[in-house]
Amino acid sequence: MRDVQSHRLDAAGLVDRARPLGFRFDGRAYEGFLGDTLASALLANGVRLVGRSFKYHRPRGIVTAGPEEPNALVALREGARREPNSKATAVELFDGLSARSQNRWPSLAFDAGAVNGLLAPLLVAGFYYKTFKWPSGFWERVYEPAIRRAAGLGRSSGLPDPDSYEGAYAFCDLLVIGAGPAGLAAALAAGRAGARVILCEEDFALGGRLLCERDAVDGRPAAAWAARAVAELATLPGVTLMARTAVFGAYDGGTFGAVEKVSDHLAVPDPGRPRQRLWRIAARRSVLAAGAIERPLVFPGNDRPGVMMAAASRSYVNRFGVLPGRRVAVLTATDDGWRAAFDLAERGARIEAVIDPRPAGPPALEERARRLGARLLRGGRVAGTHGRLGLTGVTVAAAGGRTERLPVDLLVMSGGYNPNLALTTHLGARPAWSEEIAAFVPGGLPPGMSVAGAARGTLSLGAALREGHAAGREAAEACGLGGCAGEAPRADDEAAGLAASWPVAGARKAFVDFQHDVTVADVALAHREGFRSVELLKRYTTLGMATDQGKLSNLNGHALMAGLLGRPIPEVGTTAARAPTVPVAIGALAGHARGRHFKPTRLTAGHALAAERGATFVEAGQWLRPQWFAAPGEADWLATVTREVRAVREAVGICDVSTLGKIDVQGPDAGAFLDRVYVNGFSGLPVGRARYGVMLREDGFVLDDGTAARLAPDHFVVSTTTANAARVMKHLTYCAQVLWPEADVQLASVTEAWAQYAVAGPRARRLLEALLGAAADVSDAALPFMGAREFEWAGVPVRLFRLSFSGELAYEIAVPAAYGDALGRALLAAGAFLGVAPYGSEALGVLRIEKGHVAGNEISGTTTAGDLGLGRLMSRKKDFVGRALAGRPGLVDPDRLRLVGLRPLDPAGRLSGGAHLLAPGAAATTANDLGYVTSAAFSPSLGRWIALALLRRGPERIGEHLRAVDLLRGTDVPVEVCPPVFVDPEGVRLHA
Amino acid sequence: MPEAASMPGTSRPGTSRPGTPSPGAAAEASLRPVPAFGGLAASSPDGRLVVREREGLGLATVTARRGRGGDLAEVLRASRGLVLRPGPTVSRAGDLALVGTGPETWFAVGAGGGWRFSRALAATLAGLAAVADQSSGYGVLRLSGPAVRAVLAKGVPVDLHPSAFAAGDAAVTLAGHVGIVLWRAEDRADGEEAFDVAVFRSYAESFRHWLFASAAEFGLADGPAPGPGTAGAVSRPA
Amino acid sequence: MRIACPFCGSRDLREFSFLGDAGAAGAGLPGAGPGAGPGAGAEAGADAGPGAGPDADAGARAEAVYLRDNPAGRHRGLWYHEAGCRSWLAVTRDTRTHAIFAVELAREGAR
Amino acid sequence: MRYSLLSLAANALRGHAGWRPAWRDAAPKAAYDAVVVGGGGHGLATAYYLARNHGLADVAVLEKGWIGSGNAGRNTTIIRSNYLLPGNSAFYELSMRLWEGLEADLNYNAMVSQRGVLNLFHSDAQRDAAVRRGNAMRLEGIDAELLSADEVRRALPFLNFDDARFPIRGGLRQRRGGTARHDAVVWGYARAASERGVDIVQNCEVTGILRDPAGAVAGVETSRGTIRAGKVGVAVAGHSSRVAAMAGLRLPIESHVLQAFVSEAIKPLLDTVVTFGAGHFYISQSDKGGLVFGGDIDGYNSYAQRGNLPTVEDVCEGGMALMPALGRVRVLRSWGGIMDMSMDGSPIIDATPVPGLFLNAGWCYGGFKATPASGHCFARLIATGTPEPAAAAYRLDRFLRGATIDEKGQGAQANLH
Repeated sequence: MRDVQSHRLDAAGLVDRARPLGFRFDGRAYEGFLGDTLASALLANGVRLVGRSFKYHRPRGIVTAGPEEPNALVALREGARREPNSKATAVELFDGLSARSQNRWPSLAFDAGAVNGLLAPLLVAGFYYKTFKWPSGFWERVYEPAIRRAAGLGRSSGLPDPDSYEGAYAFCDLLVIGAGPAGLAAALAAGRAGARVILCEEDFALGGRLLCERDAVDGRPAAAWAARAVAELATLPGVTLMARTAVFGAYDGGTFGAVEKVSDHLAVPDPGRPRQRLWRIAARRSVLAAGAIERPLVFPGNDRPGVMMAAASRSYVNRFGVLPGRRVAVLTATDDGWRAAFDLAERGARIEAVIDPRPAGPPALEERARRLGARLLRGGRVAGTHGRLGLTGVTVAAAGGRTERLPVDLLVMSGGYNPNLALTTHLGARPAWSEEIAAFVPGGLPPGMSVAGAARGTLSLGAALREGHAAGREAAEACGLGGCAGEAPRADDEAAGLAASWPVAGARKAFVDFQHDVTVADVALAHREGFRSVELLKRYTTLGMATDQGKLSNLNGHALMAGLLGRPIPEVGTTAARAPTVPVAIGALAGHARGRHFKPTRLTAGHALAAERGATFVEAGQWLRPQWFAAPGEADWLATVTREVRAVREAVGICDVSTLGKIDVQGPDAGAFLDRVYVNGFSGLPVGRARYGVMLREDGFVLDDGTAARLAPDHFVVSTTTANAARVMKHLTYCAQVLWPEADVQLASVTEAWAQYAVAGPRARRLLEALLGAAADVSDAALPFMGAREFEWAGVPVRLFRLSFSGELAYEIAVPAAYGDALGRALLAAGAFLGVAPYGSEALGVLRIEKGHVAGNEISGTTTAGDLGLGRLMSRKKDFVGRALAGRPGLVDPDRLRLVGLRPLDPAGRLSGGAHLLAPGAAATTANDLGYVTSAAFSPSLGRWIALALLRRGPERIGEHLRAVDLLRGTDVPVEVCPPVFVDPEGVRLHA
Repeated sequence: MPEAASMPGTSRPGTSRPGTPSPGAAAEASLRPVPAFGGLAASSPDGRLVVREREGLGLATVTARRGRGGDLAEVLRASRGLVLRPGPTVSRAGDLALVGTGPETWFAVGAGGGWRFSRALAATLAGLAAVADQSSGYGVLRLSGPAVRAVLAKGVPVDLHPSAFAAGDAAVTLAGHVGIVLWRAEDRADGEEAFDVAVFRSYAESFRHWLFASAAEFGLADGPAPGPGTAGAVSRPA
Repeated sequence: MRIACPFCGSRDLREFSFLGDAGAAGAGLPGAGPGAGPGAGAEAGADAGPGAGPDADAGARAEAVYLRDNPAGRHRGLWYHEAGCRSWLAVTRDTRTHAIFAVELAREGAR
Repeated sequence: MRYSLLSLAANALRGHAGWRPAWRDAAPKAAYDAVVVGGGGHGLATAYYLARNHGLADVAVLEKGWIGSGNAGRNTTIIRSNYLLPGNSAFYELSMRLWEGLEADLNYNAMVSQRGVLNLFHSDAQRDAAVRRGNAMRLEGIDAELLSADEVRRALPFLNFDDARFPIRGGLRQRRGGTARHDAVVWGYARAASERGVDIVQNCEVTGILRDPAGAVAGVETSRGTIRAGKVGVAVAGHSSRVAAMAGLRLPIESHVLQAFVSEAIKPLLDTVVTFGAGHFYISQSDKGGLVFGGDIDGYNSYAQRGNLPTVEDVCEGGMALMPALGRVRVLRSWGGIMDMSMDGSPIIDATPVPGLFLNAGWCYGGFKATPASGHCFARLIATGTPEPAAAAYRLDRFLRGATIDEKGQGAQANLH
């Protein structure tokens, strides 16, 4: 059973009464209409109590009709789609919507947390800095958990967000931010002139205040004019209208961030559609037409449900057809605020009083108000409000001080307007003070931006339309478009006249920041304690740090501080505004990149084959590589890896090494170029040969290692490690373009073009003979160790290198990657009679540890060639990148950690990477730390665990007994220091 | 090494069964290529987006030798009738297109020929340019239809509006986190815009996921990956 | 931020990566071009010891590699158009406002 | 005035009218024994320890804006001492010990919360590196423990374990790590220093460094006049190069912008600090309920306290990859701080070639957690001319000597640290 819409008007407004929508709030069913926000629908049903405040858990209602709402925060939707802290005033109603109030227990009407209100005298700004320091350890265990439980507002579901998000890029001549009068006029002018225009509007309806005020434009009702303008814009080919899209940040180079709520007005997104979309908009020009926000007045009890901004009350009555109160008092320091009395009265509200602190004002307004039967309190104020969970009355004080209690259920307030200028300050400009409207207005602007209408401080409709039109026309002209912009729309230049009405110290329970419960007294306390800069005030009291981002509270707080300091407001200044201007879902900022698609996954040409063969894959940077190929009956991965290693050592194995970087280096200077980037020489390398090389960074530490093969006098192919492929390519490009631009050398990454398999083991040659037949002579004489050949086989080009990472007789065979899958299958087929086994990265790792080859764990960016036993490669006959700085004392210090091998004294002992090395009997202290285990493996060849380590003066300690101590895992393994090559140190197998 | 495992088992290299060479792996077998996108072809139901892999292309990177860009252009004009346009644009003549991808650097696209394409091009440009075969290095998709720009806009940070990216324009850029070479292809016969996108082979699956996710709202359905399967097995010459 | 790549045109910041002050480029190197370099035929001597010995010049070169003006204002830095044409660019930019005054190919404006 | 529950209650009865400014907002005198340039956490802590440990109270802290207006108020409030290299770990552990006694020492609740810091790893190589680091910490007497993937899952079930591009394979946890309320650290030091006689001078920008005829420091020129002092300590991270340039010095430092973010306040979800090992992302939850998170620097040198969208997206991508529930949590604010990115990722606390001029700089991301030790060590250096042993490696000449302290192994490129 749904409640009737007790406060809905029969006519008026832009909601579609033919389209009722059912929704629930705190479990109770209600009905609203298409075109409602959750807030307007709640008000239509007479719901005023909507939430509880952050600190004192005070009852709170709906204050505004827009995204600046501080109080009406709800948890929207259920389950994994729950969205905490959603502003009811910015939530578009949909059928089936469910929302719950927050920060209350057990219920919204009876909240135990409200006891904090009784403790309010203790819980003043910054109280926690002065206490909870004792006893030690109580903070984490007692005080902090209690504070944390009390703090926070809504609750995250903690569940993975089931909806999707995406990003998009847009480009335009002109970005118009805000589709109110100024924005529509700007878009029309520029669009008519032929510009590419994007018009972004945060609301689901275009028109801004035109939808909420009873004004006329070009002789039409404002809302009707807005509808016509939107219709015309839709016909202009260069114009893109983007409703539900909030521009949240201005960035360098005319780039803006905007978030489009694609599906938030639906119960669930349509198939294939994201919930929200992040737009990055690159605009040659921009017009900020984001309007202004009405400022609350600060008086005792100003936070009670039923106290509302005057402009918001007009939005509800005029746009949504909802009467937010039946007996109304109007508290206004502006002529504009009086309009609320007239609009509400027009729709049946009884206006009890208009209280205007200004001593005088336009007689016409007063006359009109008197005709409504309202009491006029010129120079008056509101001394207090009444009602436990909602407003039942106000105590007003006349100019003379006489007080009187009026029974009202709605008090609307108007304290002037703050231009929405945040986007003008994102690139560092500061706002300027306008005495005329008693508010900050845009000071400097980001390059290419202009501001029009209320966002600029222009508070009359006619002027806003003219400014918007001019800004749009100028933007089009600046983009070289001189087409006809048409005439500026016309409307009255009614002044919004106001007098500054700033809060003064002393008022009790007068709230400056509603959501964070910052009162006048808190600001006074901050002043007393020396937190007088507005930034310190913010940090000490949390003023302006709530989810409304201080849109309502900041200026009142700063004005209060200015008063306490006896200085003018502009001198006290305002806090810096930063992106985002509205809170933005993290999901939208992440877009497509989440879960398995957080980063791209790179697959080799042999991936499908490996998967067929039962590979377990492992991440290697962005690549997936086969880690091992488990066979039936194997107990665990170690059994598998052990089998794979033995296959290589005893028969033959194949391993997909396509992920290694491959860089094509061509040109007459290619050899000389490589001489400069490798520590060792390459210009003398014969064609058809490969050489192992080491590259240093400019600071003298090892960058990468690998082989380079010379395919022709002016053609090398350089291989890099998988991890460093991109970095080495970048480095070589840098060397070629920046360091030696005169060098005639051309670089191309060909990593992707070639699929490459290692074929390793004593039977490797037989396998290749079987595979290649007459296409290539792979005898030791024709292709000796470190030989390289190119030939055609089976209709494809082949590169065959005799390289060995495993220490066995081994080759690497490469074909164009399109044939990689076929090559892998052919290798397995050709080698079946030899017992060929595919092996993965884990066995590859074991094989290289057995041979003492360094890899990523050793080339860690902090090791020198000397540390790794590669110092003898460093040529003394030539200069190369890193040579000079490699000679610094710290890099040639004999005390450095240097590469050694380790084996446990107990053959059953087990080693693990990351253990540190200590002398026998030495205490476990940093001073006794001799080094650490870089890589450890079970060696099937030796039948025991072995390791590589970096050890202080390592090579000098060969034969010493030390301990590999892993304090995290609680192991302490006696080890012997040995040379890092465990298998075939003479290289007999290699040269077989 | 992975974290936990028992001590090594006693399993022996069980696959080691020496025997005789398999006749199926004879040297004269020919290898079947696997296209980077597995021959992808898809379309949204209403044809707003059509995706088709361009298979068998000859692809190569071409970089002029120092100071020889002018000679290179002259040779291309004389030998292939191709007038090389400067900048990030496509220069076409017959079956050959050169996509400008950097200063003095092009991505050469031949309508066919696979890896042999680069050999011929290298011969033509001997001494004037470094030519590296990339026919396997990239997969090329032809994307076309009225929704094509809306889909590309979801990942490509380049203005593709016809006023900014005209016929023949090209860009080396990104699609999401994947690097691409992108150029305006000839419009479709029905007048709809078409783009070619070249993606490094190893990224094909990730690009494909991005593309289908981005085009889902236009009805391009994401099916099982048509990646490399058994299609690449060795086959004997027919 | 958008950078006007001399080859590609105006592109989003995300396509670029920054290296550092253009003035420090190659500071650790001798500065000879390939033609003058001792490249050809240079092989590691079989008798070479473990690593190069201390270099008398190392201190001065290290200073050039490590120390920076780090100005608040106009600065010439090296950028790599990594996700674009792979050109190294010298970008003159105001480090306070991020305003860009000039972009040139580093190859052309090299040291 | 001592702060306590009792004094709070007593003041509450008097409408809190009795509170006095937490620190004196001093006008500068013409001369001091020592001047500290920079009223951030490091500068104020330096002044406090000069007075407390070395009896040097004729000290002024000169701040160009309001105290804490630089990086002290722009960080993600994490404290930890989980460092690998000996040059760092002893120093950061000294800092951790000082954090542990800070509130009693300062009579100020800086909300030091030892809720733990968990660094996740995602590969065998990362695990080996984590084990190496953890063991290095234990050798230094720092707590460290290794968590398996299952243990991480039990502790933080809402992380992405089932659909991750880079699966979580475990983590290295320092339980004593955690967070502290950054602004309160500034205010606590300011109040304690002020009580010991230090002058805290706001809105006083140093514009020049005075030298005597012998070349030694004689004081500073400021926007509020000349201030003479025989010792000048510079603690202006983010702007160190600009101040050093006033004395003709070039530094191994580049200034970079680091963005950070806070979400809307939500009820407690995350009770520790988590660092994602497969992307640039770290996160904790403030006592107020906001999720505080950040990632990598923007990557280009900058003095603008703001960044750009690509980094915002990169950070949020890391967040969603790690915690898929973040999708519906909203970013409320972002900010940018200017980091002194040193060329090896480690700081500098040293005398300079200019006699009497001391430098505290190069903090990269590590500045906030270092605040107490930085002040402690810098004060000793200024007062005695000799370095504190825990900070002895932070020498200015280490780059030329090749004694860099490079935790990440990235080499001489500031933006990679």
